[in-house]
Amino acid sequence: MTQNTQKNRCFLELRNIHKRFGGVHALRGVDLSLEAGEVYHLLGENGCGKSTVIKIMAGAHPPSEGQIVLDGEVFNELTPIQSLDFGIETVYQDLSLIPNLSVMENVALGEQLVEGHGRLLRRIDGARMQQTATKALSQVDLDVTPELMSTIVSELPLATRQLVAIARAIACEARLVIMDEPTTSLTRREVENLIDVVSRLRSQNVAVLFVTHKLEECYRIGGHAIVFRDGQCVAQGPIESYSRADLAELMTGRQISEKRYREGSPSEDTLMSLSNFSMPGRFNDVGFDLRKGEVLGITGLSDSGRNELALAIAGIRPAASGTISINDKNIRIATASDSIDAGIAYVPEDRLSEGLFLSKSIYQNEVALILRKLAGFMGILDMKKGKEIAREISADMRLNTADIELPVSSLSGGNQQRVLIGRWLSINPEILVLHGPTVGVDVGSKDAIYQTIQKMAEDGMGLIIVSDDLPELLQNCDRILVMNAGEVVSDLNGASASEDDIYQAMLGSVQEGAA
Amino acid sequence: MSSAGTSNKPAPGHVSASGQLQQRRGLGDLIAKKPELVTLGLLIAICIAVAIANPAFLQPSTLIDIGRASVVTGLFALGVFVILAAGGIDVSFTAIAALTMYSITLLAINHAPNMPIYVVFLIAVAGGIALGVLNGFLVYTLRVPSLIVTIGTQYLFRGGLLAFVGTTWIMELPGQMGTFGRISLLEFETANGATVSLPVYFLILPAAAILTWWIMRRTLMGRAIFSLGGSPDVTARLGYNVKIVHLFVFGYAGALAGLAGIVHVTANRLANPFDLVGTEIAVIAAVVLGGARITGGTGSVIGTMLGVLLVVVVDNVLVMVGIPSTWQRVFVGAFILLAAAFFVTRQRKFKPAK
Amino acid sequence: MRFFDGHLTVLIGLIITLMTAGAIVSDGNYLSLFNLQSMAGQVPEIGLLAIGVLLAMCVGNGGIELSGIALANLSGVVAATIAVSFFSASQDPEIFSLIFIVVALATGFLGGLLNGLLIAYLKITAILCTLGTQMLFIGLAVAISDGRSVRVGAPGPLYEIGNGLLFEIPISFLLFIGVACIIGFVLRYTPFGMWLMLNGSNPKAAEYAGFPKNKVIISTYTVSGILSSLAGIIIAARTINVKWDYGTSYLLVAILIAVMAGVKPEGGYGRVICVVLSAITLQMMSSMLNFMGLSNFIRDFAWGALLLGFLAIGRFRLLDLINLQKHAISASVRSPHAQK
Amino acid sequence: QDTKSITTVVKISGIPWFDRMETGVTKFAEQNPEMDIRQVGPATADSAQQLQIVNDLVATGVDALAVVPMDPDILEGILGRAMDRGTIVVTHEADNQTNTHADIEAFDNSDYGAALNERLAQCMGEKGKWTTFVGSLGSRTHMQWVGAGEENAKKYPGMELVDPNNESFDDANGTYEKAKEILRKHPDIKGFQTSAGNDVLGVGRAIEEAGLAGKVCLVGTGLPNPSTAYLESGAITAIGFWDPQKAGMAMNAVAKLMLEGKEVTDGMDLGVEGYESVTVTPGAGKGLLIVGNGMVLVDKETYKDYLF
Ligand SMILES: Nc1ncnc2c1ncn2[C@@H]1O[C@H](COP(=O)(O)OP(=O)(O)OP(=O)(O)O)[C@@H](O)[C@H]1O
Ligand SMILES: Nc1ncnc2c1ncn2[C@@H]1O[C@H](COP(=O)(O)OP(=O)(O)OP(=O)(O)O)[C@@H](O)[C@H]1O
Ligand SMILES: [Mg+2]
Ligand SMILES: [Mg+2]
Repeated sequence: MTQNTQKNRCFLELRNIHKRFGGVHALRGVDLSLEAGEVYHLLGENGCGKSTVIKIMAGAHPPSEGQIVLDGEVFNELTPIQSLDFGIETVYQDLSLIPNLSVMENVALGEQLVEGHGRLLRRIDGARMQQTATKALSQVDLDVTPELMSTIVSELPLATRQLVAIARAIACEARLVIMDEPTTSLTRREVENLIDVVSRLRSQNVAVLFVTHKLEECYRIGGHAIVFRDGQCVAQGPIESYSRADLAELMTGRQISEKRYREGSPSEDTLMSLSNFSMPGRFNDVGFDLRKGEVLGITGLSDSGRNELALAIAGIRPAASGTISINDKNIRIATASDSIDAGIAYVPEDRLSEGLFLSKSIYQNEVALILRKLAGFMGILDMKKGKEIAREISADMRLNTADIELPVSSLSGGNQQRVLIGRWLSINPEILVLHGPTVGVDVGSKDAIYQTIQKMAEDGMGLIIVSDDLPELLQNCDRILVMNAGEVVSDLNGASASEDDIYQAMLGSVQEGAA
Repeated sequence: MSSAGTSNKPAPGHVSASGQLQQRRGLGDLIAKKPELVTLGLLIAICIAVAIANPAFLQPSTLIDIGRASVVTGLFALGVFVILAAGGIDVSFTAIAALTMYSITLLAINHAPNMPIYVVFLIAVAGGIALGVLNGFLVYTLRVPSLIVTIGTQYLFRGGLLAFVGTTWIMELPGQMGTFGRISLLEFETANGATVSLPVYFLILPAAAILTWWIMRRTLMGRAIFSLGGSPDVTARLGYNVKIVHLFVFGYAGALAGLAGIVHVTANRLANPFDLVGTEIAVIAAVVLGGARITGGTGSVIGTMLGVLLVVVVDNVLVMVGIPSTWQRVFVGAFILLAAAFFVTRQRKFKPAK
Repeated sequence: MRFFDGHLTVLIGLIITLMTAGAIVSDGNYLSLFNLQSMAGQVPEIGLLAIGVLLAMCVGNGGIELSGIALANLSGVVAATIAVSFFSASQDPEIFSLIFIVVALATGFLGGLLNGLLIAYLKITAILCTLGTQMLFIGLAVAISDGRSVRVGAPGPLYEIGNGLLFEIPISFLLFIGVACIIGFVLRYTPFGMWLMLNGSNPKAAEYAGFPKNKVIISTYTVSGILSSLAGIIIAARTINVKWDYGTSYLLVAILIAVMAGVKPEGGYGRVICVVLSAITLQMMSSMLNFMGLSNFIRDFAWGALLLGFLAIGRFRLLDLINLQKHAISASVRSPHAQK
Repeated sequence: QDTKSITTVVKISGIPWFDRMETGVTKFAEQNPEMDIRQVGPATADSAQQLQIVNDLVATGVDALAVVPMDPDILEGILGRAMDRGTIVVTHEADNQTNTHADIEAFDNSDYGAALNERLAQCMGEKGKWTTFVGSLGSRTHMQWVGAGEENAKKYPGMELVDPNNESFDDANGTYEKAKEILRKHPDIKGFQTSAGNDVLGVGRAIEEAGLAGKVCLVGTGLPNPSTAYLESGAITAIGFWDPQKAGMAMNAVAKLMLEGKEVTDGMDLGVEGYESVTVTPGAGKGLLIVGNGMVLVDKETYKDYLF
């Protein structure tokens, strides 16, 4: 068992894996083999089974059929501890951090757990935990302070949490690190760093399985592409051998072109006007106008205050001071319903926890905002009308099911996002604020969502897209506001700006400060 | 190795993580992190108020009486705390205590009147573990909230006890069980000639508290329990054996309940199968007043003990303060609400936004 | 939401089984009109409290209602004290009954409102809050009545509510069914009901969707309080007296009924019809055991076993044998473009 | 349908008091093999549970009910309906019950309360602080007893009642805590008069542990068997009670008489010890109030005659 004979030999193999969830056949005979020191990109649209296959390798789900081969040993299913013992470390799509434990415990407890083969009645070695955590956290470029180590994970911003999740995966001596969409809420800087981490892992002969919807990241990292469609593996090969269009076609089975979606132009009429908007410590003296039919992008680093600004407009965490007027009428936004009454719709970033009523039907999710309007005689809901509206929305949003009585939890990510956007369209808003509208959404669904955005703009709606997906902003916006340290530092033209321009603006003051 | 390449580059990640941390230090942060401070504050405030209302409160025997009265509730509360930390809730522990204490007393009377006291305790703990593990097993395999399962088992255990084991009181405790309750740790005489004694069984509470603290803070099991309370799915995914954690948590609470049952019997000098059941909600309230959230994943042993003290003290000063019987319940109810409100508002003010 | 879901089917099955078994063990006496009436007369008070528990659980936020029976008794005590001191039950039965009912409902309203305000605005955990108000309500009832029972007497209309029959059915039972229908209807067909359930299923999303969250929580507990006072009225009417410690065992029984009816304690789901049936099931079971002359401890044991049995049925999908359609989720939902 | 049935419904089943009553019911059943005689009771001390049982029994068509109401008032409705149905209703410990054919009391409640207090006063040397315990404030008989006790104590100007009417909920442990607190608050307290069956056990334990046995007096309702240890140590001065066995038999005897259509008259002998010559007066309602002569007051010297 020398290093040499191990190297470049396949050490993990999936054979004819099937997975069914009730009636859903999520994986339909997947065969895969992974080699040490390679980087794999698992590509595919929402709901094609990427996360599922990962969970099977990690032992989080048993396969319904098929085998898993680890170093020649055949298993019908794995337990998480077997998988970890073998050296498979996973950054799950939902991060899978324990919200109420400290950063240090999250990062470094796994090591001691695996070492005892899952035995729980063991004393914790505190010093060792500290050491492991320090090493792993500094590898993902986090500033390791005692405060950070003892902070409870749920108190961290999403981006830091994501880094902590990555740190956990590399804390142990892993043989395979799986990352399921690890970059969704990372800024470009952090993504760069992650790419460093990946190449370092590769150089240590660790295999990396990378899932993302951001194709440019895949090309930057290089390696093998594995394309899934509909629970099956449809293509494999060096990623360089596929063009973007090839990949998109393989994933969706259709042709999708990369283009600028924004064609129309906004009208002259000011729809909403914001001035002196402030929340101490978060954002400061923000002001801008939004015109009818305009698509306005807002971006910035994770701590730039863009999120708070969006939440303030939506009335969820209202601003401390400042005025907002719509159609030249001053309005007061203290709660979410104030904002809804004023015609502002806000599609939140985290659709699972902030947006959807997962266990409830599509119908109930779609009409959640218009219940008052649906109430007729004696406050009784007009169910027939409600269902009609829900059906209309589903059709408009091109939901791929006709049965609006199904629970939203049975839909895949992209479809869930459409349900959510559809809900907000039900109030015919004048202004639609989309926060990360395509986070974790695949190419196919993205296309549909962008087309909807443009159509709404043409209908005279004012749209604000808060996002750090720069291509998304460039493809869709008339103007892009860049925030930094709580202030709007730049107002760029969407048609003429480049990613680099935006990036410069985002980093602007930080670089000055560092220089 | 990594730091050489990255440390001199500007890293926004640093700024956001540590900058945020600095903002929230100070008193508020302390209270958010250590909610038991609120409990302590309340406890002190009450003691001061009572002492002003009736200086007779300030005598050593008060302390001893309160210590003694805390033992059974305290043992229960430790079990509840562990279960709450794991994200569950238990209302069957009083029934477990009643079932084990009564069956064992019966067993001892009928078959082994001279059973040494430590064997009695061992059997009680074993019985408690068995019933608790049954709870844990049901909660795990049925995958329903433990509140529901334990409502069911409470009826099952208590109904079983009274229907099949017996209902008659046992007044004459067998051998050592009878004497154990009277052994005192320290004893002194007050001015009017009354003896005040702290019984030996009091020691069981601090011992159990320290053991619980050690398990929760120093072992992987403790971390697994908190993880389970924070996020059960993730805990399973990270390789913790969730089934074992369930069995452990409920088994441990069962063990403490068994222990509490025997203490109750020996202290009371009679085994009454009707006792204990009905006090469970008050115990849960004590734990919650000690800073554990009912939704799981939080809490501390010290907080739990303070919560128990708070409840016991309030219960033991009503006559002292001179509140007439008719108004005592109004007073306790209002106190629970005020304490809870105070607690929540203090906590909420400093809760992080995310 | 399909009408015949698992819980409903099992409950109906159980009721039929109990009727058959009861008829067998009692030579048909169990199905005599008198006994059916007697059982029907016993269901409403606990049934109303269980619906209160359902509402509190469904609205989420860790909702639970422990103060129900205490509030029921307080309503009765307050109403009786006030009514008795101004009117005579035998001389002005109508006005006496009216005053009694109005005061009781008002007390229930205020008590529920207090719960709602404390939970919505002070954000006190429901279990702590209702435990505190439970003590408070009991305490007030004791203080008002000096711990004694307060005699209501048998003023015509009120007595009828507790003991009268309409078409051979106890009026209290009809009242209970009527109220259950209204609550069921409101939950299903009004914005309030939808808000309540959606809020229970994801409170954060409800906040983002701008639901009048606090109003919903407050209304929920207020309605629950009113249901408690209705139970209090029925108790007073049935027993001609009110006392602060009536029904102390109802606390857990009401939760038991709700849970057996499939109400999700974490919020967002529960059906009133199932609660009604579940209350009836428990009543029939305990009456049957009384008919057989079995000890009441066996009844507790049987309730526990029944609840756990229910959970096992739900867990292991034993119902799929009866109810196949439920899991037939079409495979087409999988991926947006799967078919193209 | 010749076998007539009498069912005795007690407050709670399983506790010593009503277990003792059950021995009486069983004895009566043995003496009357032609009748169907049983005793039942709820699992928890809750009047609602008892109400349910009575409801179901009435529905089964039982011929006579002998009820010891948890709360007489709560049962008024159903007992009234039972009587309308032709069921014979006999009660015990409920001299204010209106809907009953006959209520049977072992003794006059005021006499009993006064007797307990008199014994206490004797022990206390007719002076000093004393307090009272009741099962709950709503318990009518308990309140009557302590009321009569208070009245009696007025004879002795040296006796000072402090913090009266503590609720024990018949829970020995809770009573113990309360008694401790009272001993702390009033170090010079001299006497306790208690009402519920377990109160003497809780207070007795508190007195004994404080080493005050013999120095502080305790007189209350209790059963001899459970109280043995405390009577011996002197922590309990004296206990008063009536024999539930006899009360159970008396209730059933009256029920039987009424089922047979016979009348119960003043001075009649029910054939049960302590009820050899009962006083019969009109009760609170249309029924009779039958009072026996069953009071027992025992102390260290005499309790052995009544071991149960
Ligand atoms: N626990 C589950 N229960 C039922 N269905 C599930 C479950 N998990 C996944 N599915 C279904 O299995 C299919 C594959 O899901 P999976 O999460 O693997 O997709 P994915 O490729 O990771 O999509 P995304 O890009 O949105 O993350 C989807 O149709 C999904 O709805
Ligand atoms: N009310 C608050 N109290 C304390 N800290 C807060 C509060 N609101 C925000 N923060 C912290 O301020 C920092 C900036 O928050 P912000 O939400 O702008 O980051 P973000 O852009 O959302 O990050 P991500 O992209 O990960 O979501 C974060 O560290 C956040 O946790
Ligand atoms: Mg996925
Ligand atoms: Mg963000």
